[in-house]
Amino acid sequence: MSTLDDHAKEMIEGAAHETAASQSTEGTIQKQDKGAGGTIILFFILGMFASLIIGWVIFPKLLYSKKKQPIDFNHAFHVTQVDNGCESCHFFRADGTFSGVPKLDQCIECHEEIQGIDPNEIKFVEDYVSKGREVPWLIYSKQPDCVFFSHAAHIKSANMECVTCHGHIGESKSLKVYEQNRITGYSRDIWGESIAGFKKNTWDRMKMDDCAECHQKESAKIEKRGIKTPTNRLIDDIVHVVSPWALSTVKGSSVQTERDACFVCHK
Amino acid sequence: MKYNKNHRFGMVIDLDKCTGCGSCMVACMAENNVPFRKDESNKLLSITWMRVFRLTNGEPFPKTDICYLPRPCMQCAGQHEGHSPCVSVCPATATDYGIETGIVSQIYTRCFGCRYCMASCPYHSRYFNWWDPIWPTGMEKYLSPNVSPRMRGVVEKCSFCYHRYQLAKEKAFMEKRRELKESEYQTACAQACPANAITFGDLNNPDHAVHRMVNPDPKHGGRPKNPHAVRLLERLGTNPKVYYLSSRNWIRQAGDNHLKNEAKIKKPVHHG
Amino acid sequence: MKIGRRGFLSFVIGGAAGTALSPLPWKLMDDTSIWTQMWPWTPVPEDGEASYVNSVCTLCPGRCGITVRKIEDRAVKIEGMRGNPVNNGGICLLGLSGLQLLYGPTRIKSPLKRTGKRGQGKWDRISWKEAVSMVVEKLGDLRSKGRAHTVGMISGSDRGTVPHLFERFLTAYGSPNFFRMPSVRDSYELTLHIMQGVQALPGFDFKNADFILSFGSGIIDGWGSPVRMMRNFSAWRNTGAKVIQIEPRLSNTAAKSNKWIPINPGTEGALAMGLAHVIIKESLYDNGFIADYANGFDEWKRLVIDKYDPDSVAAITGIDAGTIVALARSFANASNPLAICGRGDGTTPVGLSDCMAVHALNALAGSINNKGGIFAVSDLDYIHWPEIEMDAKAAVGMQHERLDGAGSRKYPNSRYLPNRLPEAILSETPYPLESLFIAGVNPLYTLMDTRPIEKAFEKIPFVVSFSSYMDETAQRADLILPNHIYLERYEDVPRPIGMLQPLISLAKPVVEPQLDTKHAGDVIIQMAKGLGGSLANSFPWESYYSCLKETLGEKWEIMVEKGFWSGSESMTKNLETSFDTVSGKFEFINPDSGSAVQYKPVAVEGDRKSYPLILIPYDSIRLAPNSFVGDPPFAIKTVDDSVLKHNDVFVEINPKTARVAGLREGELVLLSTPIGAGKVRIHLFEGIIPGIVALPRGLGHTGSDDYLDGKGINVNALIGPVQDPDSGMDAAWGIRAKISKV
Amino acid sequence: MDSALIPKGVKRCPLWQFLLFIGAVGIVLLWGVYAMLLCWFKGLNQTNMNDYYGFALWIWADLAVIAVGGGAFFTGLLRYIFGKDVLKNIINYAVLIGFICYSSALLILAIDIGQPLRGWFIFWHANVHSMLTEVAFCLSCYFGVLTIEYLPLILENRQIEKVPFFHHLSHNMHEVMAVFAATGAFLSFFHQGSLGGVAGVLFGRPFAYREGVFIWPWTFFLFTWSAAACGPCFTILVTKITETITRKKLVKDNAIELLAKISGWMILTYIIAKTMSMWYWATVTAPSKGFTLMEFYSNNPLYGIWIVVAEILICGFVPAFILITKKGRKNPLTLWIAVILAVIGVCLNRWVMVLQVMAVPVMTFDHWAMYYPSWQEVATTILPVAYGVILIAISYRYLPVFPNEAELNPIEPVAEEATAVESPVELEEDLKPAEA
Amino acid sequence: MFPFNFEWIWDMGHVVFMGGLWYALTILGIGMTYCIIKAAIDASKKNGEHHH
Repeated sequence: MSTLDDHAKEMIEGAAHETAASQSTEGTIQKQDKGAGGTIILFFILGMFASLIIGWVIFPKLLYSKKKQPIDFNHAFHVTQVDNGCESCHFFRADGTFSGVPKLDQCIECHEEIQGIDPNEIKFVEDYVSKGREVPWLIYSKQPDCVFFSHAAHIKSANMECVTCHGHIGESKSLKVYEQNRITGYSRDIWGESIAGFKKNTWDRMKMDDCAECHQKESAKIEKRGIKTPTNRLIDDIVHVVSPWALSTVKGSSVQTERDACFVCHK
Repeated sequence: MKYNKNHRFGMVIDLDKCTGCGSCMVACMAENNVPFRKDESNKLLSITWMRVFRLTNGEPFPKTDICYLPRPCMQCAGQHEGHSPCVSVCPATATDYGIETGIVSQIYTRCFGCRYCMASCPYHSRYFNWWDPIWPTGMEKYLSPNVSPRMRGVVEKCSFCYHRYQLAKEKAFMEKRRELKESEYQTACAQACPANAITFGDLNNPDHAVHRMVNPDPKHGGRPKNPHAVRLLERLGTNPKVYYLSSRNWIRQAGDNHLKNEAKIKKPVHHG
Repeated sequence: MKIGRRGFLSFVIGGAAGTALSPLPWKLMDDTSIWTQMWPWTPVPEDGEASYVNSVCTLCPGRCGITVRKIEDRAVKIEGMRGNPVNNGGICLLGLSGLQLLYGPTRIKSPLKRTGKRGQGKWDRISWKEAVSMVVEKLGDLRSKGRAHTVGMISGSDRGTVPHLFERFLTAYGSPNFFRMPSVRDSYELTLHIMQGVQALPGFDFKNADFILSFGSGIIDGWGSPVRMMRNFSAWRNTGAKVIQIEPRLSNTAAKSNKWIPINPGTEGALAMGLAHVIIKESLYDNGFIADYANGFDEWKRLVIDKYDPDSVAAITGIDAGTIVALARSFANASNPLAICGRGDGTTPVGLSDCMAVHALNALAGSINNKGGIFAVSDLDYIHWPEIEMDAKAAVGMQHERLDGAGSRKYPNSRYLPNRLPEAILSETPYPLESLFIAGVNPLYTLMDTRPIEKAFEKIPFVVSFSSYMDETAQRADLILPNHIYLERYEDVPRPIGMLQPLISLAKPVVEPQLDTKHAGDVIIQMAKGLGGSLANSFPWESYYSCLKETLGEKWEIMVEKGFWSGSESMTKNLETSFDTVSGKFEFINPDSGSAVQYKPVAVEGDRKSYPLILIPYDSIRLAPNSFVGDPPFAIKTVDDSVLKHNDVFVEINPKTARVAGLREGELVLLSTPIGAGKVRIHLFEGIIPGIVALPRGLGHTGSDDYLDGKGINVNALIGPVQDPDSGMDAAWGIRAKISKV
Repeated sequence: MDSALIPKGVKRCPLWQFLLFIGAVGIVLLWGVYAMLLCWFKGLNQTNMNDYYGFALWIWADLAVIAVGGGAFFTGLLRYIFGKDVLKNIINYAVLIGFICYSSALLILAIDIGQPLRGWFIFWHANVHSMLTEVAFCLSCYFGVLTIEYLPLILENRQIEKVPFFHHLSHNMHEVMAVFAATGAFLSFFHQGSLGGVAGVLFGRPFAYREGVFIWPWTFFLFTWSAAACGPCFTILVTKITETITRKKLVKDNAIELLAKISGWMILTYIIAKTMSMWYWATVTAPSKGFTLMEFYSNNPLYGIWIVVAEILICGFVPAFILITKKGRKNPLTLWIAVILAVIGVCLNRWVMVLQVMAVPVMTFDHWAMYYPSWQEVATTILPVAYGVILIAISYRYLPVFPNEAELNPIEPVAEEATAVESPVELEEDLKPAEA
Repeated sequence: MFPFNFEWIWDMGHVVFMGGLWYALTILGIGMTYCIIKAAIDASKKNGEHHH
């Protein structure tokens, strides 16, 4: 690089030289340029369009593999049969841990032998109950191993509804197809149906940020000090910088994020 | 979430009682799915969240003396609560300080292995997974679901068995309680120690044994009022939550660096 | 042409722009990093319902109660059982590593029949049916030939139902050759038998002792019941009880005790006599006890006074006279003093005279059957089985004297002397051993000087091992009948040696048997039934389970639930101090030899000229030296890099000695003794007497796993047995050695 | 053959020779790439790093190349902000060198982290309190700036320039270059500093810890300063090397001398500041934590007090005094010595602030750990050098890196053959001494 | 990095640090966009201006 002035000089020289070299070529170049302009933009748009289609339509289809559940299950019906709602089957153990998907011995209570003529029922009793094999259910809301989630804390302590995170699966008549991310092995429900990550309902996604979203709201409600508004937070900070001793450093439960420290949700 | 009743979980290790048997190390490995390799004799590559150091007084025979010093993560609070040496340096916020418990936490899946935290820790309490964790066929059966096995390329450290705290809380929630009893949350090492040398509890809670044993001085970053108690590298200002008791002067001296002229007198901490 | 190129260029640029505006690159970036968090080759432990099972750990003689945490049907963690009289919540690193032995690769997966040469490692998997019938056939054959007495069995224990079944089987079969591996327990039993005329176990009232004089006993290095002893040790720290440790090397016990007194190895007995001298001279002894309960005191007193004055003792022990006098006084003046012996973790006996000398000290201090002292306790008598049906063959067989000479005229009071077996087997005197059964022990590793034992094994036509692991002994067996390991089987486990409170713990199946193994008790019963006749009749139970349940009777329920049954000390403690000796008193005179208690040095093998140094073994609990299994991966991981570096073990040597020999820290050298030699590294250690070198027990295993195999050398292979003339036991405490550069 | 690409009015060696040279260096490059792949696929167990040496050869190389790469931002600063016009003749090369240094630094970082695929977490989950975050952000941003500064040079290639769009692009970029340069200087100041901060904030490590102002320890400023001081020396050094290899004068002396002079005074002021900071640390900071100076430099086979002498006296004051004296910087030999010493000095400083920080035992019962790099570490560290040489060779051949070159080496028709036959031979000699 | 990141807090640290960062990025961004667009315009214009 060199300064503007002498560079301009170079350019003029260069240009002059070129024109001197050959008018004709100069002319052709211009024509081609003119013609080129249109095609170039066209090509640009073509490329852009193609890649957008790939990115938004084809890629999501390729990313997830579709898996059927070993047998179909009618939540809606079972809910009518039990008296304690979800917790009748998805219960809490005495030590506060959550049982999750029921094991065979729970089902056997009613399904010792075939009830009705539903092919799924028959399959269930013949292939699993009688053989004493657990059903290899595919769990839509399965979190990775690094996540610690306490159902007790949310249901027993904070009295939350199952629906808030799991949606209305309890009203479903049959199980939807299980979509598995080919790279991560995650259930699609974790990232959410929308590839762009948009969500309408609280249960549309189950990523860390979705937990955070709710926690932020709640803690703000419970504890005014919990999360500070940008402005008073800044004021505090300025005071803190001016006189570090003046302020108690009480933030959220975490120093770094003012949300919860890593171990609260990670193991 | 209320944080006004914050805990300060800490440990008091009685070096007069510690027999150097190594139970705490193994209890920790067994509890936290710590991997092992064919040759673990290079201690600079050996993952031991709890490591028992062997100290000698350097005297010749027969005046020589040995002392064993178990070293978990010190869960440093730093100068102002949470300014631990390692927490502030992690570029990806993979490690954090829980005000509620006073425990330095770590997300193994967030850590991308820059090892800056290891550089910052004077106790060498942080360990890097140089290898993929491999268990001989069948042995992965004993792995605990309460702690996620770490993958190659990340840093890990003692968590004061935080998962035990979580499980205890879940039980409490079922019983509509919020507070835990002292006995409900104990670390694996404290529980296993054959010599009862390790005591664990809430330093903020006057009813807890740890508080009674060392009597931490809140005005001086929890420095012990008990003259027989010391913290490792007190004067660096890391403000650790692990205290050591010893009746032997040379051991207490070995807890921190002293200039020749101050060999006998214990100087106040440099910071705060 | 030009347009084409530019067009293509802008197409690419457009594509790039579009891609950037699509989720593709960002989602891919996110997912790849999530992939690194879920690497398929990093295991993910399955979650499930947690449960706890109470049982007992039998990996060492400690017998700690354990509580095993389970997730569904997987055992995930072993913890010490709270409220257990032995360990009350504490647990050692070996016990904690138990699951690595349960799920580890070292186990034998099914019955094995040797195909190659002995120790070649060629095996055929066979069915249990085949295996048992093979044994039955062999034994039946021997018995019919009237050679029943040539069948022997080595067991890890002689207490509880399983060893009783073994012994019962041999008796009904017609062989007196039941052996148990010796330990300091035998020295104590013998001492109690001679000096108090009782057949009993030693019981120590550590709780109330306030001055513990330990003659080399590794109180926190695995002696007795390791965790229990550490619990005691920690209690002493609270009560202020004093611990004086007397041994040539600064062991952990020595370091942690109130005072470490270095002593020339093997001269502990002399010191005991020296202390007695001072106590008697200054008449600090318990007059009451001596007057009322002691016999032969005056004779002994004369001997002690003229032979063991502090100066001559100082000359022997290397401890200066002043220290001896001071020590004697503080010991005698303590309110509840207690002297104990048994070097290191106590897996090897000590010379009978040494043990008696130490016991005499306790007598002087009035610490016998007294608060904070030593008691003669008998085992709980809970095994009541129908009379053994003895047919003629059995009766004839039982007439033969034992192969190891125990109970013979030479060693009337000794019960088991397996250390004498190699010699007997090789010399075929009094008769050859034609078949040997081994259960819960690894003699080819643990007995001193392993080579003659290997030779002896070569001579035994039929060797059967019940081992669950391919240990050194199992490798040289003809048939392996793998037992369930302790986490898979029922078994009653009596209290550990040295404990006062009566206790029976119950090992129970924490998990289903993981492999095609069988309970040794069941195998014995099946063998008996297979042989039929009087043997079958002597084993009326259809399974070990029913046998055990029946034996324990009303205790069963509580044991299943709690994991143990415990009674009050008074049940087995001999409270009123009556002695069953001829004199009905405590004997300072050995009624057999007629000689008073005195110091008889146990010789050390090798000559000073060619072997200037003395090698002593030492016990570190991190190497599980007193277990029949090798150190599991977790435990070996904790071993210090000044003990083991890569595959080399370090020999401890005083810097002074090293300087003379020009040896540097970490240098690789050849350590040789009259028995053998091995490559080791030098570790300069101020905590050992100059001229002495020390090597840890528990290394140098073969056929274990990749985590232990080939690491270090087996010190037992360097030290030869030294037979104690009084007891016939192996009382070796070391051997002469030399170090040469390589 | 590729003459159409070669700038007008300058002479270059024949293509075959050029390719031969590239090939030779390429082999070294491939070796490095192989080692890099090993580290990526097998993990960092390929290195000799351990828990006591979490930072080792790589991080040192990283800090070193960034320090010597500092020539780019400082020269740019002088050139565009302080308007030192003379420097226009060396600025291109300074930028090129900077570009190479920073791209290398980023590559090394990508190999050094245990989970390269998660590397972006440092941006996404950034912890603003961490010096390393600051490094990562400013480093990558400044690398962007360097690319922007390097781009016009590429566009000035004879063929590319023919395309009007590119022609105008480079022209426009020249117009706003001052703004870019200013931004670059701003970013550099911070990441150079935060690299110093990386060690300085470790209050658990008495050897590294330094007091400072507000959140910045003294090392923060010392690092920026030393980079600004020694970076130009590296630029000069590389220029001189290039001139020797090509047997051509490429940059006018006035540019070199100005740069040398400024950097001389920078080094002098830096080394004085450094000495003062060290003095305070040795007499106040360290003792307050129970350490005496010598404890940091004894009981180990390598890290002796000689380091201090070498860094401050031999590689600090000596080059400083040479460069601030007219005689010193005019004399080619002393100039050579000075720049080499200065570069060694700054690299030594970075080594100490990375490796010794970890080696020094802090717990009284801990021990000095020693470390030597594995071949994989060495290879991956040499990789950037090879890459740099190749990039320089290509740029020099096809881009107008040195505005004065044509002027300084006029090609008369007669001389043409002469050089034509000569230059290859020279290249041979210089590049492949074996055959010479 | 962005206000919607989990780690983001509205405190001095973030405002100052990220502020500086985004400031720099904006300058670079605007600068380059300006150059490219202008270049495109200049190129599409008959690049014969500097004839006369």
